[in-house]
Amino acid sequence: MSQERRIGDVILKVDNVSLAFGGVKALTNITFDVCEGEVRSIIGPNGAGKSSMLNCINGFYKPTEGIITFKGESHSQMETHQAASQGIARTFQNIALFKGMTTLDNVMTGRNLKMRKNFLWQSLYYGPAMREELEHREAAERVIDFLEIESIRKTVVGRLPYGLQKRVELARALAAEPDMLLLDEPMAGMNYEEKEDMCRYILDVNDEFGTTIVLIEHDMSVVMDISDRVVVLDYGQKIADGDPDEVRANQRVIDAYLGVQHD
Amino acid sequence: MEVLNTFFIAPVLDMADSPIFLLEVIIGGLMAGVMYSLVALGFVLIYKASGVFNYAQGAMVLFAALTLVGLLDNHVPLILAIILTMIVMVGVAFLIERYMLRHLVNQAQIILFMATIGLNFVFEGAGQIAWGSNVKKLDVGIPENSFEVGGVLINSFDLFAAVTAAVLVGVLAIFFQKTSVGRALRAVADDHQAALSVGIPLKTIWIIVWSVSGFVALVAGIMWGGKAGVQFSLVLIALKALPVLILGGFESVPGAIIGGLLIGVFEKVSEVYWGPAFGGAIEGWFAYMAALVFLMFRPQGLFGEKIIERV
Amino acid sequence: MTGGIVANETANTFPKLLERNAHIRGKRVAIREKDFGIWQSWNWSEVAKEVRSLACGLQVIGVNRGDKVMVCGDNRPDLYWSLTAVQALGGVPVPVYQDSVADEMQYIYEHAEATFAIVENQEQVDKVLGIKDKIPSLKGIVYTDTRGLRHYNHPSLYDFAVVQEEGRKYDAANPNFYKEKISSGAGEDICIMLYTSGTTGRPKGVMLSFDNMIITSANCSELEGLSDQDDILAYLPMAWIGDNIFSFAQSYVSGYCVNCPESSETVLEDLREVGPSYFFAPPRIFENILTTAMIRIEDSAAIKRKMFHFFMNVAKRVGLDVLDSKPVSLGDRLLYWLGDILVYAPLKNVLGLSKIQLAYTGGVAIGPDIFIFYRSLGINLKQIYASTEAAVFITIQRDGEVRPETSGKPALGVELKIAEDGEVMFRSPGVFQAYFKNAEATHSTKTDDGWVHTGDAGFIDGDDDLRIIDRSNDVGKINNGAMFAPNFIENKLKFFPHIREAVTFGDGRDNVAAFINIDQESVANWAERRNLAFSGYTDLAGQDLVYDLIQECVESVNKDLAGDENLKSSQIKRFLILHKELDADDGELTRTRKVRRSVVVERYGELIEALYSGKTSCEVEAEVTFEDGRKDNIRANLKIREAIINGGTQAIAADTAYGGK
Amino acid sequence: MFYREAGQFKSTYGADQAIFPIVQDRWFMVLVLLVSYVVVPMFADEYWYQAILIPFIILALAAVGLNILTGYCGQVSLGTGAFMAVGAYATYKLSTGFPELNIIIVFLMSGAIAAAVGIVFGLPSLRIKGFYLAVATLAAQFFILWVFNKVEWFFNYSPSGTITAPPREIFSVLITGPEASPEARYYVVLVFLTVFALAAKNMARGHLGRSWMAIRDMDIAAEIIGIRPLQTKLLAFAISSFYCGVAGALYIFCWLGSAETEAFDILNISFPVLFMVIVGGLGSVLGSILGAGFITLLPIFLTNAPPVIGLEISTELQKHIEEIIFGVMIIFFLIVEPHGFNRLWQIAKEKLRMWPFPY
Repeated sequence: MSQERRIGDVILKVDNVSLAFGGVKALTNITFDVCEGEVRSIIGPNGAGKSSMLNCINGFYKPTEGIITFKGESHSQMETHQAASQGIARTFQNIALFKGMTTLDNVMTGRNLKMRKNFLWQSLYYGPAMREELEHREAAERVIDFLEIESIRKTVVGRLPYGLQKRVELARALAAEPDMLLLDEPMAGMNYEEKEDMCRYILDVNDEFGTTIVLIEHDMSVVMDISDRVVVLDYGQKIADGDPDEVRANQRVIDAYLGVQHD
Repeated sequence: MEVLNTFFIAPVLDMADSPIFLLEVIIGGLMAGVMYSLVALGFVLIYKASGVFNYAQGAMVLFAALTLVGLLDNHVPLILAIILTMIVMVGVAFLIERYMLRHLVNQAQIILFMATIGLNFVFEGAGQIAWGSNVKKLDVGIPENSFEVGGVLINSFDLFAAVTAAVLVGVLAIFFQKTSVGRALRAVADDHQAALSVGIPLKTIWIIVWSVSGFVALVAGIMWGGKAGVQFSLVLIALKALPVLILGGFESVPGAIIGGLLIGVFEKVSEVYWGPAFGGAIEGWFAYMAALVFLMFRPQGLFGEKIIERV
Repeated sequence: MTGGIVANETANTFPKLLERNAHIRGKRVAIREKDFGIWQSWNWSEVAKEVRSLACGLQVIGVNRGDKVMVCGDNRPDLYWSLTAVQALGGVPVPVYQDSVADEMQYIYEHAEATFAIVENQEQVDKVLGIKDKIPSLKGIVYTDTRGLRHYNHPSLYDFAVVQEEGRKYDAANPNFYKEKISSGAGEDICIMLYTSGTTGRPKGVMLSFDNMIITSANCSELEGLSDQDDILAYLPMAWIGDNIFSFAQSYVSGYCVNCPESSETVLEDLREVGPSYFFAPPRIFENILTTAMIRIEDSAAIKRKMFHFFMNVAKRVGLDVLDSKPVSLGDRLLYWLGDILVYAPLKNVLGLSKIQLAYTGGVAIGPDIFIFYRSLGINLKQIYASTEAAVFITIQRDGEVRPETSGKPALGVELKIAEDGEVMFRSPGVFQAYFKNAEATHSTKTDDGWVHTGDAGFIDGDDDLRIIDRSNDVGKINNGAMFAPNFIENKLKFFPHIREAVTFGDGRDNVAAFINIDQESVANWAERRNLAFSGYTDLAGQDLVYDLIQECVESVNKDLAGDENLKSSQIKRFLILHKELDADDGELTRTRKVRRSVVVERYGELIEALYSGKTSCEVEAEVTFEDGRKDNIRANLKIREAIINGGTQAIAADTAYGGK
Repeated sequence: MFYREAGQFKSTYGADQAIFPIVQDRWFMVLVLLVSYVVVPMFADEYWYQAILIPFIILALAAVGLNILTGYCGQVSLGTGAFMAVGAYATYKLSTGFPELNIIIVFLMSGAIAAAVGIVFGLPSLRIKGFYLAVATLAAQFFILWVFNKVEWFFNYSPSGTITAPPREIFSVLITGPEASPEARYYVVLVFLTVFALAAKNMARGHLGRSWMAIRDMDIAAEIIGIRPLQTKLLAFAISSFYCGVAGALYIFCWLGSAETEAFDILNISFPVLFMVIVGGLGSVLGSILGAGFITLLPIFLTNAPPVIGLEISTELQKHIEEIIFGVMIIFFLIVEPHGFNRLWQIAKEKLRMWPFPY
């Protein structure tokens, strides 16, 4: 019944990227690409360098070597905040919400990049600043509606349970209307039902907005069902890349995962 | 051109002109630096163990010195007076734990900081009510004469102070490294939960650490008070110690010591050689500026490690 | 007939009423929905435009006169518009319970010969697609929320917005179409079909005409003085006749505003935001609000709690008289005034009831304490006696004549009589046309001269007010010959906040026994206050202390029953607390939460026998359905308790054989 | 209890985002404004203006400014006194240098100069955080005051080293200097506080405020979603210093009349204003004002209390007792409500809204 999703050209290319922290190699010569509109997973046991990879993509870490090309623009070094303005949004493994702010404010913060009125207009509030604010409120409300977090709209996020905080974080990332969404273990610490919900949201986001999704998980089983292609990292090196079935059958992947505890 | 001359050439020429004098200035700076280290040490101890930026450290110095002077004025023998003062400081530590710290567990650091400013007022008020607010002379029998070593003039009081401070630092280092209480203190600094789980009562730790820093304050009080008289302005030496702290790091004992010495020397040298160029009275801010500039290039401080931020 | 209104030609259907409202009060807000964080609103002219384009669009996709169009989803403006749009085309909308399981739904779709379905979201679309192959008549499904449906490319699926867009084009090309269509509608046309779940047998499709709905609505509005200044919250299932009258028909007739909550979780919050002036809730909801309120009060500071109870006592003493404008002493008046400032007004405000001019409850009996509680706060809560077959109103309590135990006087235009066997019968402009495809049932319910059998036993008291005793089918006899009215006793039990549901047995038995369902929220809270540990519903229900608690309730009902000569044999001798909640998903309750006795008797026969056997416990295994449709078995060993029975009658003397007291 | 919220629903985002979305709050605010603009001037005398109202309002303005930096943006500053001094000395230089310039414009220009200085001293905030930054701001405090003390140009070479507010008028009413009537000065400072507090609230509830709070709550995450840390922090420094600068100008021109740098000392200004912010509540404009009220009134209350209850003590002793009580009160308050008056206010409001329920 489902229509074929449209998967476009390469949107992100990671070329020979290495990352080292004072002699410790976190990533070694990683190369892979992500196509527009696909759900791409990076998996691997704990400590395989998945988060480091994500941190390189969005400019939080500067790769020691290699080039990352996003939407045709190559850069080996970039400021952290630039990634956001180029259309990359992300969530974090250990929720990085602004705990003192409400759900709505957190989601609105995701749209900050798009808000341009300077502080003088803002200090007046009425007029252009208000118009801008209300426009973006509307957009934020659409995201809130999409992720079904209406009932916690005005709750301070610090008081929310874990699962909901994860959802708010996704909402904040989504509010930026990114071209590419990086999800760092979106299902970590969730029970089965919450994981199912999260999967549905991820697929819905991909469907509804055509957002390219790159996600990290160490639990293989969850991602296999929702990913188009999977990269497998182990000890900072790429050991496999391909569609879920190929990856599942790959001997190196099986070895890497053997003895690794799943939760 | 003239600016270049006043700020960069003339001072250097002055130094080269009289290396002995320069040495004297440096030694004087080291002496003063030891005192800064002493006060900074008080800060560091408390910060390490309880995460409190204790602004009242200066007031504790004043309070300890006032108490000592008050006892001496009432003809209590010196040794006994010191012991009694120490008992008072332990009592104070006990009260602080009981009525303040205990209720502020898990609060933001700025709240704790503000609370110690409140404490500062209490110390100031209480000390002066108890012992009056006139400038008092504190004479604990340290000779004040100067002597010469290889052409360098050294004040024996300063030397005594420096030696005392050095001894104190040594004792504290041993206390921290070798005794079980010391190890417990370090455990608390690293991780409150872990410390609790090995069965060390946090309260006790806090009382001990505040007592120790009360003791440090007493020593600092004797030294500063003996030199300049016991008066309200002793409170302000806390402000002297702050640049030391940002230079050396809030949590580093060696940082406090080396930082104190550095600041002391730097301050003296700059005052002597650059002071006139600025029109004098630069000691109020020069150390701050120096520490600030240093931090701009090395945000982790003297002994800190480069932080890798993770998300 | 006593008074009443007859609809005139220009306003005898809802599409015509909509045109009228758009004309005379076009700028007034007709409907609001909390969506995207604020109350989005549509005035009557906007609603008229929406409905018009939708009707034209439905015409385009092939909705014809007489077609049954299923409508399914939460209370949403676009679904209410769908009703009118379908009616405009001469079709018959059939609202369906949105939580129906596939079986129920399939039956209704088949029986109604559904041609189209207008549903809210992916969940409902999936359900309909799941049964589509078995419903040959079904031509198309329209969905209002596109989320998740982007990649469904089923040929018979239509996006609501697209349908409206097509409609606008069609309308532009055929400007007279809509006007002509709606002017061809007549008052006697069937305007809606509602399936009543019924406590026995398969659901029946009740067909109501425009005249039924409009005249009944108008009569009520006239009696109560409703106007377009009023506001109501639409939160009860659309498939229930009440919602259709309160949130649709009466709104069209009187022009008042209907407010749709954001989601089912936020109803209470939305109630507070809207502050409706007109409100209907079944007793269950009033009870829940009260229970929660009491639990919250118990958590407040002692002084506040004392103050609250003090003033609630004042209210209990004089509140009703104040509300009914009866003489009250100056001191009491002053106390009540003070209480209003300190307690009543803020309480009503927090509950969202402070603007209420008129509130109804009905469906089942409401506990007198609960009823009095609300009235004494100054809320004009009244009971109605209602039925789908009457387009809701049969009797309404009149202002100033409200007594908790009655159901009030006949509504305007309603005639009432008590049949010889004690059954209540009525005749009114609201009497339904027929059951769809069920002439037999129509005949047995409606006499040729238009009188309807309600199936309830009752009588008219000295003040001309109707009093309902019980479902007449359920009324039976205890072996000593005394009347046994199970609902009556069960209601008495259910008036206790700790008891959520009760089923009593006694017909053809020597004495009365009962199943009890505890109220989880209330009992759990009670248990927490006593530091009673429990792991879940089943565990809680089995605790001895909980049994003690329920026993008190049962014995207090017994004391009450003992006071009535006719009922003292109905005192409950033995009871047990069920290990699971009776549930509509398990078929034990109807969707309107009425007990399906036959199902219960069949499923728990073993337990009933144990109640009458003298055993002190009984092993049981039962199947429960979880929310996601999975099923599981629960095992439990249920205790059976004996309750003290008051007064020595023959019946009681007789059962000393069982070792009773 | 006084709230009747049922039925106050919002049908536009504008209404939903209003500063006071609840009708009763709006009325309360109107009442407060009415009291401060109409009722107070009817009853206040010279002492009230000079000892209580005017300093309270000026310090409240400074506290609002500091709260922008410390409360909203999370950057602790101990340099408030210095930024106020910049405002004061700038006003002095501008108003004596250009006597024809409208004094209000001079105030605003001085604020802008303070903002520029604030930006310079905010630069370290990119690399230094927390207490390290707080101590670093002390560098600004000591350095700036030293400059004003040393460089005679700043006080027009007056032999006493003080700056004195020249008399200036607006709408032909004298508002600065010793000759100005207390009412006029009261109205000037009150208008400044009203307008600036509103502006602060407006900034705080817009995307600017959210950027600040994001930096405060989690700077890394903020940066990753595209907030530029340096710009955001510097803007907070600038705006905060602007507020402090204007407050500093008013401090001399509408209150003290003349002063030396000592008036802006760390103990006279920086700590007390920080107290106001903490006691009032971090991240709250209203809290800043309440905190300012508490910190200004407490010493006055402590000074006046003993004679009222008939206690005769020496001024010396009384001063120290005041110190102790002040310190104890601060500690007590921090223990009881570390989130300040604002939180107390919120709790009280919530209680009233939920009355008679506890939650």
